[in-house]
Amino acid sequence: MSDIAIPFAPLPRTGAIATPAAPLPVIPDTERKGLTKKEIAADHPTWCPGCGDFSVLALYFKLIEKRKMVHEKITTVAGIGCSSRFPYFVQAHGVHFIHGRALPFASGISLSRPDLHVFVFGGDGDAFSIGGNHFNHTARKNIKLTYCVMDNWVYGLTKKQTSPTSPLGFKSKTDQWGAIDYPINPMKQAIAAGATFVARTTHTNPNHVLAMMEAAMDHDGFGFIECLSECVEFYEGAFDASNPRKGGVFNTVPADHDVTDEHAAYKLADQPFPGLFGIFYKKSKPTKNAKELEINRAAQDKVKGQPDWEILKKTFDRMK
Amino acid sequence: MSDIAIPFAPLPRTGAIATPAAPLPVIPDTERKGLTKKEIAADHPTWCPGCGDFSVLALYFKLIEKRKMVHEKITTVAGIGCSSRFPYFVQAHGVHFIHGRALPFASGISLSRPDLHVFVFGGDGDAFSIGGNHFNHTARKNIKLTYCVMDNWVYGLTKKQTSPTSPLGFKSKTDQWGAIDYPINPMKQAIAAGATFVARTTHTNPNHVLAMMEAAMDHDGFGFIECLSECVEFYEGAFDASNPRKGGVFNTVPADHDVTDEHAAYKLADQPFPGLFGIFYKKSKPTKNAKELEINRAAQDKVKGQPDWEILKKTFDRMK
Amino acid sequence: MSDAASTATPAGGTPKVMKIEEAVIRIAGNSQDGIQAIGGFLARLAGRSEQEVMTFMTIPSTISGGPSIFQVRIGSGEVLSAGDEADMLLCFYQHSYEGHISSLKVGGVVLYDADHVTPNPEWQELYRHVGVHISGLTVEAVGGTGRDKGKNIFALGLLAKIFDLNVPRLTKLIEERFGGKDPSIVQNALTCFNAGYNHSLENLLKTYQFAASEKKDRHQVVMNGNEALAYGLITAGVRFGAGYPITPWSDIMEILRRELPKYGGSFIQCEDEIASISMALGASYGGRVAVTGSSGPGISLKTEALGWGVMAEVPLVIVDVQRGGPSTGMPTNVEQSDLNIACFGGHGDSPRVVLAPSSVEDAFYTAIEAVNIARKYSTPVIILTDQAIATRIEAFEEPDFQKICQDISPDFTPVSDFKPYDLSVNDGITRHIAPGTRVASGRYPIVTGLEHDELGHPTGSPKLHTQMTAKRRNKLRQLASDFPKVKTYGPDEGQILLVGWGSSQGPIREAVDRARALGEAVSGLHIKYLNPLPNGLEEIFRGFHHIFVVELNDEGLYGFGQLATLLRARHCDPRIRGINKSDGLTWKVKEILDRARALASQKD
Amino acid sequence: MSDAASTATPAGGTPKVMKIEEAVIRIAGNSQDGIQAIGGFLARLAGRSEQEVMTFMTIPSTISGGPSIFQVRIGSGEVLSAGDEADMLLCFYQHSYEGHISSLKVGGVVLYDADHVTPNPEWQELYRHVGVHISGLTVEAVGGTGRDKGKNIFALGLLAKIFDLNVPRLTKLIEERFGGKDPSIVQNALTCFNAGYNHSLENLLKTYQFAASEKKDRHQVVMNGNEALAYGLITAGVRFGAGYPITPWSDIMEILRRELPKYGGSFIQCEDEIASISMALGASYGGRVAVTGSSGPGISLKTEALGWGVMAEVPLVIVDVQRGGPSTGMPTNVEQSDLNIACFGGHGDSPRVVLAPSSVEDAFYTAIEAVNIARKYSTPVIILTDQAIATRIEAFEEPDFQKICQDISPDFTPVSDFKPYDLSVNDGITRHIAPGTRVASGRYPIVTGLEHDELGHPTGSPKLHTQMTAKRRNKLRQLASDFPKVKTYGPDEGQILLVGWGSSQGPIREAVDRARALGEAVSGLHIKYLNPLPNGLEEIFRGFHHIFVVELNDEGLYGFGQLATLLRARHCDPRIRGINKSDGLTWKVKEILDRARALASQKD
Ligand SMILES: Cc1ncc(C[n+]2csc(CCOP(=O)(O)OP(=O)(O)O)c2C)c(N)n1
Ligand SMILES: Cc1ncc(C[n+]2csc(CCOP(=O)(O)OP(=O)(O)O)c2C)c(N)n1
Ligand code: SF4
Ligand code: SF4
Ligand SMILES: [Mg+2]
Ligand SMILES: [Mg+2]
Repeated sequence: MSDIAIPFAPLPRTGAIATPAAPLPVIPDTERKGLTKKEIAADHPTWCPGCGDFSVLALYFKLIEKRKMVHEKITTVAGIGCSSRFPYFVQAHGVHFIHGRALPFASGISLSRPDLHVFVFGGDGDAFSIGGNHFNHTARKNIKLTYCVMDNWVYGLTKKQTSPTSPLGFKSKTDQWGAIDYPINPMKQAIAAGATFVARTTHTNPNHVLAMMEAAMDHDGFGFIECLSECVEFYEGAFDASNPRKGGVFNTVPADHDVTDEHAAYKLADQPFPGLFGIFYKKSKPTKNAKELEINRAAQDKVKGQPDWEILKKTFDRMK
Repeated sequence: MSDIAIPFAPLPRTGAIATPAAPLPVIPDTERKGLTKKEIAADHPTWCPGCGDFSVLALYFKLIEKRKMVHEKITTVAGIGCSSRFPYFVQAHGVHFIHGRALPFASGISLSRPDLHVFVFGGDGDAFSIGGNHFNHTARKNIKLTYCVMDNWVYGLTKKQTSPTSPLGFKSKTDQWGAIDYPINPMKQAIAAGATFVARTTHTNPNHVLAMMEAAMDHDGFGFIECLSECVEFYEGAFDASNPRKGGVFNTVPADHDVTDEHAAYKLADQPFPGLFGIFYKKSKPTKNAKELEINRAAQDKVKGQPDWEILKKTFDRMK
Repeated sequence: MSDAASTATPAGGTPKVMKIEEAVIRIAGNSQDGIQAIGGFLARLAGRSEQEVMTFMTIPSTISGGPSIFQVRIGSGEVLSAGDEADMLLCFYQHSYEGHISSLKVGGVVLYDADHVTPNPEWQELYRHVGVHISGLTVEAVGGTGRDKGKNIFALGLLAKIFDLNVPRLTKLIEERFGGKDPSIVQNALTCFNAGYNHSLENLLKTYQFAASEKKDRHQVVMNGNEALAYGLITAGVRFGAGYPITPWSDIMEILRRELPKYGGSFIQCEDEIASISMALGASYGGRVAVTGSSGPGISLKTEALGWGVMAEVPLVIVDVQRGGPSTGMPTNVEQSDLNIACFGGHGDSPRVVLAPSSVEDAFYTAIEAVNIARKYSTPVIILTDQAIATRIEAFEEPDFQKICQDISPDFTPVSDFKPYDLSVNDGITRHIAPGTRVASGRYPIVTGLEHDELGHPTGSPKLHTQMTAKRRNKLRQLASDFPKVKTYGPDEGQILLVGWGSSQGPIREAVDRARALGEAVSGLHIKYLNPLPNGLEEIFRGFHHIFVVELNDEGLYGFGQLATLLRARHCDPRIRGINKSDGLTWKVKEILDRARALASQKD
Repeated sequence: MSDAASTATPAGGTPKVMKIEEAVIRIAGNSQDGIQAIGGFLARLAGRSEQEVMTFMTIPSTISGGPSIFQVRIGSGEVLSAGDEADMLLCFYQHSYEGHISSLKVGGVVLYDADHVTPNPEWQELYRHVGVHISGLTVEAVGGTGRDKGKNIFALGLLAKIFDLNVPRLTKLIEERFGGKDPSIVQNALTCFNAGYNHSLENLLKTYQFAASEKKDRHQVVMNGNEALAYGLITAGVRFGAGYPITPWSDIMEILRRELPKYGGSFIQCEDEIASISMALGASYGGRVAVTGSSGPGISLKTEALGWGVMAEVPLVIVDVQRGGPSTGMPTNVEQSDLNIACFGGHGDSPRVVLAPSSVEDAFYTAIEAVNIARKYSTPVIILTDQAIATRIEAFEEPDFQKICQDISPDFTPVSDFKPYDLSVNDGITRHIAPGTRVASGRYPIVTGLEHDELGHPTGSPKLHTQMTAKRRNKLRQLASDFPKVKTYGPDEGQILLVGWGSSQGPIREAVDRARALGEAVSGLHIKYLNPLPNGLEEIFRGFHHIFVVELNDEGLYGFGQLATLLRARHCDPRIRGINKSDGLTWKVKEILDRARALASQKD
């Protein structure tokens, strides 16, 4: 049966893209000036007027401007939900994946494209209900990316069902008498899972949100931010107690808190709502990205200088 | 279009079972004498000689004998894995479900059959890899059942791949150079998820295993036991350090440990292997079973005494 | 309005009443204006007046709401679809006016809010325009709070006058709807309604009156397809369910979550679709058929566990409310593209039952049928409904609950000895005993997804795998022979046979009626049982020159849709061809006829 | 041994050498005795001797090991299957002897371990029995440690003598295999081998010698189908993969995990199958086609994300190593029952590509083809291999790596403006740019699972849904027109056409050869491209009276298998009938011919 031919010749590498008019010059990063909001804003968000997600988006824009990100390297990934519509509103490479699986998808980018820093946005249901297991495993493996969960304590897109973060008693379409399942504690889950950067913020405090985004982005590893983001349509006022402008209090993590102390961090997460805001936990630990790279280096040292076809040939020689 | 007939008449209720010869008498529980090992043992286990799972099975038999369980009410559920073959070896009602989903299946029984106490057995991969999210949500909802994870730090049935509990450096077929992903900590994950009974034991200490099984079974809620169970085929000696007969140490949870103290429990889980054995955490909290029952009572009070068809008719009257 | 539209009356003169058989009214505005409410009232009124009614609506894609329509068709005779063209267009904004004028019959009436819409002179030639300052008048009526909330009820009043609707009944409906909350709300509503009703329409010269429809022997109920399906399950005796939210399946789970407790049951919201089907299977194993369901992506996630149900032969009802696919696709549009996954979803040979309801009423009874099939054949049964049935409102005869309500609670009578997968039982069908059932022999069954022997223990035997595979397949062949005989709609001989399934039954029947009226030899064949297919279809096919399978799915790689594929494979009849579309909308009767005629005139 | 078996030589006299074309040797014992190793050595030796070879083995269902067989067929001519009947049975235990004697050709040789097997007098009439104290002699040879470890190598020595095998080569293979570890191990092995080789078989009167096979122009490599597939992917340029363990898919991921780093790539073990396909899709989006795969239940779990790949039109290779289903089914048996899920798995209309390799060598090249199709048509491609190909060992010509090795690394050349879902591009095929590619216009694409416009932004437009659905379908129609023309095996006219796919190609070809040898007009048609199907099959069908689709899956509700269903649906040819079985075993040539003859003699 050795009369086998391969009917489908490989595409030329450029075949991967629509043949561009004339190839364009690559602009060295040094010559970039930061992007303007106008350049980075895409569709007008379809969110309800007043939705907390607007501020998270605005602050992502700010982050991009402030950190002078290279336009074509911005990569935004999301699952499904109101909050997950995020990538459509950012004028850059983006992916709208499926419900609950944004993290493994983003991990695929992160692990195969060390030159990019991936941002993942999504909702509480996406992250902690259907996506809960991916959250734990991405955290424990410490895969380098930034994950911002826009927590509104409810399922928005599907119109008001109980979410894993809905507090007891919350009246939703699936708990007409009020929620009865004990909500999860995102901070505790992240810490116990082994996340190396765990922070909490709220959409009503722009500077704080931006600070957390910057810190998470600068963290070499899995950076998780729980950002309270009010759903004015189905859970109005949910976070008033955390909003000074609504008579609430915005307390930050005490200055003397040791962010590398797992138990202290876990304890901070005990406080009843509105709880504390800021970085609960931060530890530097080799990322999976780095560990995989190490394995590659070791493996490649053994075959130094050989072209791929030669490595394959040698392998097959051993199967004669 | 109201000429609709229903071609398939309902089966008589007894239609659900193969017509028995002559209906047999029901034996009142009081007249039962405990089952003998002979009565409760089914197929000879297909496990490798020396596999730790044998002792877990033997102790389940002991539990059944000791607690004089009613034969037909014993219900054993498992996912997929060596350990998950468990139900075949128990001469009682049992289910061999699919990989990682034993908990939701068992929850379906628990929530619809308050007269039964369901035991779930499975492996570390089944529980914490593919099944990790179900573990967290069953725990937080505090669904009444007993879950014994037979942790051998490896995938046995599929012949030696890295499991979420494999320690760093463990050489497996998927980590020829040794595992690089930080393992999960089952105790911490369970506690953070909100489990109300969290215990740890090892197959080499029969009395302790039995004690933990009894305690878990007596706990009104989600009872989780991590039981170290050696895979002699693919991870021989993994647990020697916890086995006095192999020069190891078996340290139990300090007598003064307050099992209702979440933080203390979480801290206990910090100890390096072999760590501690016993009940880390135990808290009594209304189960989901109880809360659902409450909702039913409230709802049924409103329709007291009405047959189902009448309730339906009244509902439809409102849609005229 | 069958005939009204034709007789254009001269300007001037006094209003005259005219009898009509039916009317199609399209209400266009923004979802926030509660236009669905107007439609709802009209539908319920029709129901109470023993008229037939069918509605159709579009849902804005943004959560914040937006342009949306609600179309209601009311008739004294049988109403089969929501209607291709409207007799009257009620529009609140310029965009509603411009966006929907084309859906109006030439000569039809445009009733517009003069505060927001400026008529287009050209269109005034084609359609009769009636402007009313709906917003302004509403504000006035409720006492100038400045907000025009309630203009939908004002418009309802206008329609009540125009169509000479039963005001006492409408008033009652309004009271029922707004009752409970603080009385001022009901008051405002009624004020708006009366303001609209009493607003003189001097420039509209005709009032329409529905011909009396023949008396129905039972009262009519009015609801949408998701409600009908949910209550059908309860009537069938289902007392446990588990699910995860997704549009348009969600309301079924919301209804069951709210209603089941009254019957001692419960519905659990799980962390995902896999947990839901697993939990439902657990409850079914517990002794009583349970339900799970979803739409689109959620259905794909359930296929692994579904396969376990097939292998273990555990009864289960799975509801698939189809929407536009693939992937996240078009969540608020209709499509019939899940037939493949319903019949073949999951690895390995895993035969299961698939049924599709054809209307809101049928959804109610199909639910009962599904439960009974699941129990009788100890198998998972998929109910393949869709977004169109889910969201449209219909009136149908109230079921006789006392007669049809089922008790399917488990039976724990001890048995002497028992083998669930007994190969020797004469009907060849697996039966399970629920945990709690004593087996005197002391040999207890295991329920499993591995290939197994008669007691449910694993086997590697080629012979057993062959026998058990046949057992799982043959019970469905037996089911097929138990199906009621399929009949054509219209004569069983002719030129064209329009084959359809699910929600397209109405439009297809209407297409047949229309074609027949024009003397064309067109008949319809509705297939409710999709897997297994009913026997004897070849005889029916023999009576026709052309067999066109009308489906809301893609024509596929080879030029025909999903049901057509099943029929061609089974019957190897090349005359079976497809009429397909994937635009996310229900069939217009005209589309079906045009496509059928064109295809018939083509060579095969 | 074609001809040896016939000539039964009289007892007494001196051993004589006899030339043979091929031999089928079945080794039966316990998996712990390393019988697979014997087979492995024979296979690799055959490879080095430029003979054709094919093996077949059974895996015990318990982890602790147990009864197991390894059958190897070595031939100077083309070897198409592992052989129906054995020429020689080597058995270590009574259970191996009794369990497998029936698989031996009458007149064949039983070589048994006299320490464990007592021959049955009746059988001694039918088969030539040769007893050797294998266990005892092994213990002796290695110096009475009391353990008979190494008896497999001793037996290999016996076979080497009986079949006059190339001892230097075998010695080398043994050294390679046991080298590295401490030298005593190699020593023991060689001692056992020589002991066996030098053991005099006075009572066996014949030594067999393989006729020289015609010189191959390239060296042969020997491996199983999972290895071939894995290395094919690397050759194609794949550098990233993600998966979750499951039998028999696992070794592919284990090989890739071990090998990819040498090429700067990596393979990630994920928490489940959903995460794996999602991660692979992420890497594909990153610019380079990635791979995921599974078997049985794991494939069902991947269908939701697969649908996203179809909708978003992202290239991906998905390997499905089929095993017995449904559900957990029969993990270590073969079945071709995943064709349905491969073609139709997932909700909605989601066209994807499906290819099936027919042999170990074909698995290697199919992997490359799959990658190239995935890139060229920007689509997920499913490789439908199975447990039989996965586990059997074959020898094939070493590929010319320098010629076929591919570089498919992404291209980041900036573009002026870009629309991934451009409806106007003349080839109608979607192209993606990887993140990191600058778009001068400043308008960047979104890759999405919602129905979308040309830039990938969500749309509710009926027109766009229609156009995009057609776009996703038409590119596969175009692919079908690019397929190489299908040819029959044997004359393109005759009585019976045996149609098959995947691993049954060998047995079918052998069946054709046998039938032809007997003057029966039987030909074969192998279909490698299963979705879309190649065009022009009807012409081939026209040349035959009977068209039988031979599949390792169930006959289904209507009496034919999964490929037969596709073919009947497309071609509406009632002569297309099914020859199916679900016993978890590969086809015996005899089974195929018997079934085909029987069916042909039936009326359709
Ligand atoms: C597999 C699957 N299941 C369910 C859905 C339906 N669905 C879409 S978004 C969503 C949850 C939305 O809640 P959240 O993640 O909190 O996002 P939010 O809308 O609140 O921002 C659900 C259940 C889906 N699209 N896919
Ligand atoms: C959906 C699915 N994925 C993968 C598998 C293959 N599989 C069977 S058992 C198993 C893991 C076994 O490990 P563990 O759960 O720790 O049990 P053990 O065998 O170690 O007792 C896997 C991956 C499967 N059967 N189903
Ligand atoms: S529904 Fe809630 S979360 Fe969604 S857009 Fe509206 S306000 Fe935001
Ligand atoms: S492989 Fe390991 S876990 Fe499985 S039976 Fe053998 S020893 Fe036990
Ligand atoms: Mg939310
Ligand atoms: Mg394990």
